[in-house]
Amino acid sequence: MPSSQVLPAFNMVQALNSALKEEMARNPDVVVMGEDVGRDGGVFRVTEGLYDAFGPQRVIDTPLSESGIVGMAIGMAAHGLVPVVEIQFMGFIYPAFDQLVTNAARIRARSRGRFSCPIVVRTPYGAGVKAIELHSESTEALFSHIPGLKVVVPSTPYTAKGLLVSAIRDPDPVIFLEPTRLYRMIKEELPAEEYAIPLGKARNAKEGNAVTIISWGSMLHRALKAAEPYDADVLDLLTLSPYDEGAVLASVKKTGRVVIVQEAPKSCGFASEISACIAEKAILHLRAPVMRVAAFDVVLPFARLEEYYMPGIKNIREAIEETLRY
Amino acid sequence: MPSSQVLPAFNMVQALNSALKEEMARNPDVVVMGEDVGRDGGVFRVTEGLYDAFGPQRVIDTPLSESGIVGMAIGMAAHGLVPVVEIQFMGFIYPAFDQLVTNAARIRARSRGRFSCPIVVRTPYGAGVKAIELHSESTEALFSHIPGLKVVVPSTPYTAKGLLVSAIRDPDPVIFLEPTRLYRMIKEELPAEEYAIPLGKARNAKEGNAVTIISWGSMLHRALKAAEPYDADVLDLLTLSPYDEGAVLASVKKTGRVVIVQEAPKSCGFASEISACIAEKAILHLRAPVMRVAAFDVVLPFARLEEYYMPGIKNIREAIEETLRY
Amino acid sequence: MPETVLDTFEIKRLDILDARGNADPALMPPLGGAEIKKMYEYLAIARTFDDRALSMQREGRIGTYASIRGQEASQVGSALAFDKKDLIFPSYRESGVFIARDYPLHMLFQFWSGDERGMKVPGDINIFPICISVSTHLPHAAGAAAAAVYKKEKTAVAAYFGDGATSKGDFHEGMNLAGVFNAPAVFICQNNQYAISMPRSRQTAAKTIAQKAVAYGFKGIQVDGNDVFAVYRATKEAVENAKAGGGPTLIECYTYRLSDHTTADDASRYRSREEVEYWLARDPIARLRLYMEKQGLSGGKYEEEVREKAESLVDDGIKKMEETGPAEPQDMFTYTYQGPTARLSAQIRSFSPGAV
Amino acid sequence: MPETVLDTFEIKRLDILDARGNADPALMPPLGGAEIKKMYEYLAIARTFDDRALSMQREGRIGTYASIRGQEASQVGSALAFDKKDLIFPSYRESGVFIARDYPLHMLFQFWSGDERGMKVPGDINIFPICISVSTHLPHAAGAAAAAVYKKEKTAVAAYFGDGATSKGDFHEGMNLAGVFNAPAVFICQNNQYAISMPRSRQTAAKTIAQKAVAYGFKGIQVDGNDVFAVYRATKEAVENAKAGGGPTLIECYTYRLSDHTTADDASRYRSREEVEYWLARDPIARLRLYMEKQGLSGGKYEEEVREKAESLVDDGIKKMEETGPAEPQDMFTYTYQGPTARLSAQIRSFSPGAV
Ligand SMILES: Cc1ncc(C[n+]2csc(CCOP(=O)(O)OP(=O)(O)O)c2C)c(N)n1
Ligand SMILES: Cc1ncc(C[n+]2csc(CCOP(=O)(O)OP(=O)(O)O)c2C)c(N)n1
Ligand SMILES: [Mg+2]
Ligand SMILES: [Mg+2]
Repeated sequence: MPSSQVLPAFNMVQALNSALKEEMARNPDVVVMGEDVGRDGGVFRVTEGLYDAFGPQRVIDTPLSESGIVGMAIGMAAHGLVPVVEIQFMGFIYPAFDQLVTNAARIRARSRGRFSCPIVVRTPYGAGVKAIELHSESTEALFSHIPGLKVVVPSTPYTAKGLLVSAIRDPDPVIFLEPTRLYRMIKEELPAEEYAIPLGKARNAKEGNAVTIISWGSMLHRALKAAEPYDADVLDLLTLSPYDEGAVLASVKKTGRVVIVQEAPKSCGFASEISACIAEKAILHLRAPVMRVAAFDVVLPFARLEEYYMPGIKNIREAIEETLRY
Repeated sequence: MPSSQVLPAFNMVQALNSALKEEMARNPDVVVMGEDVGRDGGVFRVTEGLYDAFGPQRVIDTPLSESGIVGMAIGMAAHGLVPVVEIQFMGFIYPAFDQLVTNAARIRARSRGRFSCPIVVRTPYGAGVKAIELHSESTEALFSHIPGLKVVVPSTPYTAKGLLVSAIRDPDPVIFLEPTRLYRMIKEELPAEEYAIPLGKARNAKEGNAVTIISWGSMLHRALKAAEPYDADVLDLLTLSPYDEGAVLASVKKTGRVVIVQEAPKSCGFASEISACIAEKAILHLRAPVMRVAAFDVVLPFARLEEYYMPGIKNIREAIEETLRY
Repeated sequence: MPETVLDTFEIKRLDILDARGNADPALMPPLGGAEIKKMYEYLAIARTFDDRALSMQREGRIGTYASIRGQEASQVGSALAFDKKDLIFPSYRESGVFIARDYPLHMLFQFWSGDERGMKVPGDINIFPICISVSTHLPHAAGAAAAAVYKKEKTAVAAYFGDGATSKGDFHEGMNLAGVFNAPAVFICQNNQYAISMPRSRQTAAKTIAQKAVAYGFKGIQVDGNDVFAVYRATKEAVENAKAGGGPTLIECYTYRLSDHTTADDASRYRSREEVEYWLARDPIARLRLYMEKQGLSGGKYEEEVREKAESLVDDGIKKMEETGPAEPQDMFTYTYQGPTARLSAQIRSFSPGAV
Repeated sequence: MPETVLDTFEIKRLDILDARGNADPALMPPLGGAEIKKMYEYLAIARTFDDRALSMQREGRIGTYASIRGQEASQVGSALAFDKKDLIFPSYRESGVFIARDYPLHMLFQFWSGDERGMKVPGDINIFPICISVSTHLPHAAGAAAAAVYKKEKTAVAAYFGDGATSKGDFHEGMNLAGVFNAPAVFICQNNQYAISMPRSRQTAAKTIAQKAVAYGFKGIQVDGNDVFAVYRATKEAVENAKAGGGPTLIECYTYRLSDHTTADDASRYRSREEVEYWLARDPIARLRLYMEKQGLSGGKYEEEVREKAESLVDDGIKKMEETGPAEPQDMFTYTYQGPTARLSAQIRSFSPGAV
């Protein structure tokens, strides 16, 4: 944290809130919109206080209409605003998938730059909070396959704030995935002054030489915990699209062993992309198979079984041990 | 082709049409539905003649309503029918993405088997026909990441018919992607008698020992062409979810070299999954990096530039040469 | 050639039972005393279930729960207008509908405790599992209704949803498709005035939900959702009309959610005490009780018996749910596909429940 | 408490100019001779453009094309009712709208020849690039209109779409949102009676498209879409109302697609010759011509001059398009993001246009 002056410790919700507040204060074109983001402050309270501070013109309570909300944001962006949309849970982003893929991602290309789409779509993401069905999705891989979109996943209050600031300032559409499990799990002191964390750069969360562990979001913390006994290099990707290929390859070249940890089902998950990148560009440096620790390829179970579904520390350690056996 | 008696040569459109006709004749619960599938016979004529043969109750012209069409099909399936939905182009499947991911894929799990969703969603897929925007999508990877869905891609008239028969008989939802470029490109004699090709099995399209080339759909043919001068083992995956891991690993273990060819943008495409599987389970057998030949991570250009975007034979050969250098 | 009028539309509202327990005899549906008592008992079970579910949640014995308090008449009154073989597509706020269909209470508790076995709907009950993603089940209802026609069954299909749900594309597509296919579907909107914090007036500029049916070429009607007779009558008519080939109906049950949106919500952040009190005075169950008293349907120990029966049913449900315990972890592999794929079989073999 | 009527709605239709070229003076919009001539000229350019695009497609000089024949009045009449700074969101069948906004014709040809540079909308023309995915641009229009209010501009926004488009969820969500935000949006439905092969009657059970506005709490009106004055008047009123804070309007232009859906379609598979002939007799351009003759607006060589001007404009467009040649292949990398990402930069370096 490159700061001397600090504020009281923030959890991720508060960090996000302060990013929104500051960017709204800096740029009058930034508006926040979504279901219950206004008077109610959002179901996780990320937008709390914004309605009172900026009024209903800039903190816009919308009808229950995900496709329409994202579609409106696209139109607003085309007309000069910078909308930050909240989708209540990632399980409800699918109705807006068409707008994101068909329009948000392509407006710049379709109009050869005459129009652009500087929107941010924020949504709580991931399991581990014992919620009901469709409140625990982690389908980041879908969005990461779409050229024209960017995909960002913070892992701490500090990164959440700095990345959201960058996402809002980014001239292209950003899917901003907030790990629900982390919303209130970690507190951190934040710099008092303005800061932004550039998109597209991974963070080294722990340095080591024996094995590279790559993760993002809520699994990063399990990966860190699992890595404790090892001389592991732990990479926190932060941006999934475009991801920091350079950081991945550099670490793999150093250690020769890789474990990638993702919460989503294994097949066609984001870990597969990282693994494929390594298999293509760093294979001569590998001393062990590239292991993916991921959820099973099953429909996400309800709360009572969700822990069995997600990768646990034991699974991660097993994978680390496996790579170290080579 | 395990048949002695043959019919006149079929192109893929005719092969699909005959699969539909035969399955409809065999099972009165099979219905076909979609935009313009009835009187008009479908924009590619895949459903031609069905309306006259089976009537408007079973060949259902629907309003322009992709989410509603798939949603209706889910309800029809829950009530005992076997709907085969046509989505006019893959670019218009996104409005139905929510229904597919949120409901079709989960009805069985959500109801613990009380209800199921034996629907097929067919759609023309892929570029190379100089169509207008959104008529050339190849986002198979998205669907392959969703547990509960199956994803099938035929590559010839013979496989198209046999796989569609299996898809219709499958008790779970199947996304059936029909490479538009191949609709009329290849003609093949088909067995006169009923046949089905099991889902989940890859096909060896060319045997060889020096390098494994893995592809599916329209790219399979470019891969075959590119492979001509080489002692290549060419695998046609046919089913992407669940894919034939056994066949992939067996071939890789034989050759030690792999090139995967996909039409879609590279990042998080289906090739990444295959590569990751190999990097995890067959790395000790590899003698070269696992190469992916794919489109660039750009918004799909319009017709006049599309050939620059898609992998060409030259690109595939370069990748083969590269793996052979090791 | 002046401006001409192509068509005119009237949106009506049906009220039968007033707040003092008087029913309009001209509109009163033909219900016998036993039927009215049955109605009342379901309402009582629904209220008891709801109360207990809320306290169970506070005690940490179940997860987040969506209360139906205030909406019991809308739910029970409408559900009872369907035949057993009619298929119902519910949302997450339909405990009263499940209860009126004799759904095992322990399974409802299971569902709300995060156990999908609660939605393994028994074979003799025709209700779809709870749909969490708002509005996505409306096209399902249109499809099931169309399938019933295809199969030449005399089956009606219902979809239940909230006022917020009417803003979604799938509301529109489901309603429009049902209209085009003249499907025997009844669309029942529980207009409880809020979608979480969003008041009905901010959900749509239309003054009623009922008038949205105009867009689909079929009938829409508003009923007093706290009036079990009006709800029942309107639904019964819609069901009969649907079965007679008359196509779909949209019914707007004008009611109020007396509790928070769910146990994770705090409604005091966005609505006034006075508003809630206004609606408390219009409690749908109290109103039926007054009617029954006036009609001599509830003398003696009746009230107490109903309460006891409701409590013991709910207690049994809780007991059974808590005795059942969680599902086997392996259970999560069983229902993704009909049989496990080869890939999944390998994953199952690698699974050790001792994980985490 | 009997059934009460909550609200009533009237759906009106506006006709001004009849098939014999007589305009209702009471309804005739205040257009001067020069303005009417301008209208006529745009109609002529639109017709000429369309004819030439169809033959260019047959000659393989452009790709699949969607003809507007028969819909010129609906498009030109409505587009001319907007100010230059108003923003229009078109679908793929709006050549007439582009033309009425003085969009460079060579760029339209470029678009239809598969060259996205045709949609690099010039800075002084306020039209969004063509939206291929049906209805998805309606929420954009709602958003842009809301943004105009936010920015305190007096700007109206238009969305153009077909009858088939009204079945999509995004039609509903866009209209509903525009209603809720009282946005200055005008929704212009080109009801050309078909969505590819699907007749309007199978698209929705509603008898008119106009009545769908009832669902959103704002005004809907049907106009004779082959009557350029009725289209102009209804649109002008909607634009003025929108700018005055009166919110959105839905305008159903009742017209007919005289050609195939696109050059890839064969309409004879699904509609009769008689039907087409009925509509041929109602040609929107011929009707205005009759009016102008009666009003003495088109004497002498006027007709010929208009035709010549239209032809030379279109010829120039074709020439310019064909001279321009295809874009540089590298162009496909330029517009995915504002600047290329690191990953994309590496891909650009690996790109050799000699591929295939
Ligand atoms: C598609 C979708 N978006 C958002 C949510 C989150 N959510 C759950 S309930 C609700 C409000 C629903 O309001 P309404 O339709 O009026 O039903 P009510 O809860 O009042 O019964 C929201 C926004 C959801 N479940 N589904
Ligand atoms: C979402 C979507 N689904 C399907 C299509 C394919 N398609 C192109 S035009 C069309 C019919 C549109 O009918 P209508 O809205 O009446 O417009 P028209 O073509 O008659 O102008 C269809 C189905 C599409 N472009 N977008
Ligand atoms: Mg509600
Ligand atoms: Mg049309």
